[in-house]
Amino acid sequence: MQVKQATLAEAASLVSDGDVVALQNMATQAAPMALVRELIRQERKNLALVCLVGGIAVDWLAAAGCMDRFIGNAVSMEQFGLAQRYRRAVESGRIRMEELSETALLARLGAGARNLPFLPTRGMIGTDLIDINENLTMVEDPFGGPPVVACRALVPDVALVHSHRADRYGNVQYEPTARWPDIGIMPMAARRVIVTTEQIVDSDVLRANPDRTVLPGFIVDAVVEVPWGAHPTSFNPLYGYDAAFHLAWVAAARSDEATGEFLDTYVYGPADHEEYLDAAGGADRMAQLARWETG
Amino acid sequence: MQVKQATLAEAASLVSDGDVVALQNMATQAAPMALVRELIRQERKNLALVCLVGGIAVDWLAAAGCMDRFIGNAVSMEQFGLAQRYRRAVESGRIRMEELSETALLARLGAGARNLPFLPTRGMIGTDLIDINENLTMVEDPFGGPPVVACRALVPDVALVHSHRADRYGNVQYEPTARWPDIGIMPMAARRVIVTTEQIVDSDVLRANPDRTVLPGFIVDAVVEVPWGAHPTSFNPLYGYDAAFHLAWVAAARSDEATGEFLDTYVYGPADHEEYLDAAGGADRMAQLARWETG
Amino acid sequence: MDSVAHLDSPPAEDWTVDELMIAVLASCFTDGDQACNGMASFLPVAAFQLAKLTHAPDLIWLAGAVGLEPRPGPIPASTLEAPLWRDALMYTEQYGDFWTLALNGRWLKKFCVGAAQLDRFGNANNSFIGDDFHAPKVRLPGTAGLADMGSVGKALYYWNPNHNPRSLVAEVDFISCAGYLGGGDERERLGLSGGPELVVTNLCVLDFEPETKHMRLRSVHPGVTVEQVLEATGFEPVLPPGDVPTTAEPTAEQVRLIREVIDPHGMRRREFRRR
Amino acid sequence: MDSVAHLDSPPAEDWTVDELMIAVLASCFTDGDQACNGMASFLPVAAFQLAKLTHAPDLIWLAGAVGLEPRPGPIPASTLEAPLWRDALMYTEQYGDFWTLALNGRWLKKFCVGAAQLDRFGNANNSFIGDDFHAPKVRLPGTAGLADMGSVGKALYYWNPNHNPRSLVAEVDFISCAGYLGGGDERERLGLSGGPELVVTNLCVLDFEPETKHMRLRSVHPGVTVEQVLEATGFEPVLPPGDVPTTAEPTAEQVRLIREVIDPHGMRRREFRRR
Repeated sequence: MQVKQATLAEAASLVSDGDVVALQNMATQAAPMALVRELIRQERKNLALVCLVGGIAVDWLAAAGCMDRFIGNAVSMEQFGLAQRYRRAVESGRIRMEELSETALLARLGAGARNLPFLPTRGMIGTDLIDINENLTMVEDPFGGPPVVACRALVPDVALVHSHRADRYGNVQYEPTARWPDIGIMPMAARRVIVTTEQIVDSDVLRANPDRTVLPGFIVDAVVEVPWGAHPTSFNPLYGYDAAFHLAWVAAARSDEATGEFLDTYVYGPADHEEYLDAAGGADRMAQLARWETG
Repeated sequence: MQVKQATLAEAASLVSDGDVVALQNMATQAAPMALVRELIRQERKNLALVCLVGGIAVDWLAAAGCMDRFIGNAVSMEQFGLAQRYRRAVESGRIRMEELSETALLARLGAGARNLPFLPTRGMIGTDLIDINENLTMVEDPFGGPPVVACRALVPDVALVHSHRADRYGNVQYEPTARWPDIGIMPMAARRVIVTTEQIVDSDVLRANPDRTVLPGFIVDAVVEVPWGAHPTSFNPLYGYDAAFHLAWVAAARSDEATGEFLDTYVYGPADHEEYLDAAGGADRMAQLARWETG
Repeated sequence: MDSVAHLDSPPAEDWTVDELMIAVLASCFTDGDQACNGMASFLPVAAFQLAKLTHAPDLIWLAGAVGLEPRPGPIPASTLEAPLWRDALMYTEQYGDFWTLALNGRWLKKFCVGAAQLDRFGNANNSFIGDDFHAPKVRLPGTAGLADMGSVGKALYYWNPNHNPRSLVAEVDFISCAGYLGGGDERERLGLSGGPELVVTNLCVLDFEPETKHMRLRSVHPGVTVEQVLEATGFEPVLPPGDVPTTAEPTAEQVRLIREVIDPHGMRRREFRRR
Repeated sequence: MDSVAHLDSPPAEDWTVDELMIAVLASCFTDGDQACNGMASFLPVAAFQLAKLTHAPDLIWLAGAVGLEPRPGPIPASTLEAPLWRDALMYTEQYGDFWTLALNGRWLKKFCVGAAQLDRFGNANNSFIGDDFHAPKVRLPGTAGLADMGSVGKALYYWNPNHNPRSLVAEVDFISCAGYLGGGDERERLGLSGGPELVVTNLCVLDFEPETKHMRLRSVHPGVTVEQVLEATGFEPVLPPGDVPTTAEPTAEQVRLIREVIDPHGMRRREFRRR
């Protein structure tokens, strides 16, 4: 098998300006945050982000001016409220949003992954979401049943996901936990796949639980070992979301100045992931989050 | 939660003459054989069997005159050759076959499960399988891409599956092993679901590995404890297929008389599952199969 | 609201409106139903648990649309994070399992909806406030699964802890969840089954008039006047003939369960604080 | 066939045709390819393993379309049962994982096909022999995944251990796997990429003439005459200009690996015995 192990910088360089980037993220969960910070440091521009529910990752990318499009279900940090920098960027027209229902996003990605021109859904019928979206259109059932909404195939340029463990060949494992569709469908739909992982292990470790392997190495372009790589989002069962960190961001996001300072402290400033973790509270804070002491 | 535990006879009585029956089976693997034998004993008629790859189960149902239709990918016992009783029934016109590619069968069942009128596939284009099948038709891509094959939704009346363990509420678990789509999609597509299981356990046993639970109890109508319930097919990792038993059937299937004797010995004769296991070699034979000594 | 009346418990002496709203939502779910919740859904999560602890022990809860029948501790700060589905019987993978179950039509037939904007025909909007989708006055989080649930035959139960003329409007700026659309039989004509059933707010309970599908005042909460409701509503709801009934108070046992067992940390009140 | 020529091993002194066919199939798979197998596919399974042990160590094998990169023991009696994918790195769920990977187009680009009937344009039939689908002379097992693989851009490698006029026919009774259909550009005109590449039989190797897409004799196995091939074929294959080349013999090392490491139990010969 081909070795896919890389550094964060090497991996992030596989993302180009203007790319459509499928980003694993569910509100406060499971975002490949170390990669997101690296993309911001490398000053990517004009990215289109594809998320189920984008959280702080999308708010940061919007604040840093890295994105001009969002394709997905929602952007929200749940208990921490709306993503204010993202929201203002949309309201000012700097970011264009393609709002899709969950089944529509999954249909668009599923069609992209399976090389089908479209997949149908019965969701959204009657809403205003269909007419304003050129990637959605009503089609008749050729068998005389009810019409459905055809969802055009979406093939992201690159998918970014975080995982519990992987080998250096890019075979990726997930611990038993909630498995959101983005880990399954985004990498199969995207042209390139970048995986960060809590731990690089020997392939024999994967062979002990082949049912936990979620991605075969041959579809992965780069795998990077990044412990606590999802911080400040949660990565169950290993650690919870960092509530204090999220609240600090929400406070900073109120003003451009505080936003800049926050990004300097946590994104631009730290020379590497270790320095980021130190800035974020270091080993003691991570140990608290591992005990789900999130406050 | 509602208790779903039942006897084989009670469970089989949920299947009516003429039903479309989705049957878990992959050549020599994982068929709910105890249920199949009970259906034959109860003399069900005019069943339509839906299988990915039907094996000895389909050959028996054909031999016993229980079925007049087959919808699926193939009927084969792999190393043990064609299912001869089924084959002759098709050749004589007594059984009508709807032959589908794998993606077409999965699309038909997937559409049935998701209450969609159809799902598309790109398989089969150019073959003769499309024109002869009223449940398949070419449709244009509304977005101007290539045409696809629309596969009409299939909603079986009942799905029959075997499993490693379940609780009495019908929550069903699978051990880590090859997971064929029939365990996932057939029960969700079917109007009724009957599950046989190697072992009924306390719900707490399931809670220890929630990632191994494949069916929620609320979609299951009946669950029956049947150890060795897939014999003579394999049920990995617990036991292998019974090669000697398959070979004996292949030999018997050559003549009507020997076929009748074989079914008397193994299907009509035994009063219950325990007697069947005794007829099939009892505990010693099962212990060999548990060691994958299949010959 | 009758299905909790059987509870052998007197009305609570001191209840708060969050507890009353939870009791009303709980009464909408019965044995044989399956219920699921999304993000920031403290009132529905409390209601499902209250129903299971009282009149509907066989109600099935798919916590966060992920964890089947968990052993819930006190409601955590998030209704979409792992602590909510502790000790689940099954993790439903969202694409292959959850949405298949939800779209099938035989299961998960009821869905609780929180909407930023809700109009007189039960159409909801979580997309944006304003008149241009691409230059909105206020960008809302997005509709996500709600845009599906409104169109696939679910009975929709809206909850709104902040009943005011901005959240209950004559017409939503954008339909991101299909209610009765233009009213009457328009929803039916599109082939859509199900639809809005009830709206539970901090002031009253509303349902929908069967013919016109226009929102109708069903009961006002104790201490709330019809006038207060009308003032707080961006349109004129249909009024029932005669006096407007008063919403049943939660029972002492319901309030005890909510305060001591289900939500001792008072997460449910966050939905109100957020306003 | 050249890609094995680099092997620093002399031709085998005693090889059998099953071993030669395995060596030819192995030469079709290289590093960077992913290969999978279905039921009763002893020759392809042996070929994948031979390729991995010789010229293509980075060939990825998805055993039985289920087990990723297993640690294979001797080939078992079934190529679709668990012993084949012992110690796999991943179990690919067939619906969500395998078929998504197969349909995507970037992976699993080559597929080995065993067909009961194969015609001059590389169309295959595993459905039935006769002229009426619903009253066949002989009902064959069914096409299953093959009916997909023929239409989704795969390069198809046919193997046939029993080259005779009934298995290699002018026109199949029923197209259950799309080859070049009527020949020429008919496959292209349907928007189908990929298609039949090679046919490896117990007598010879055939490919397809680029313009007409008609089957063409590429090489005859050592000891087999062109006349024998023509007699055993239900149509006239295109003949190459000049002398027909002779298929390269398997090397001594290839034969040793097949006999001692890959298939010590001789399962590969079952495909021939079955005739």
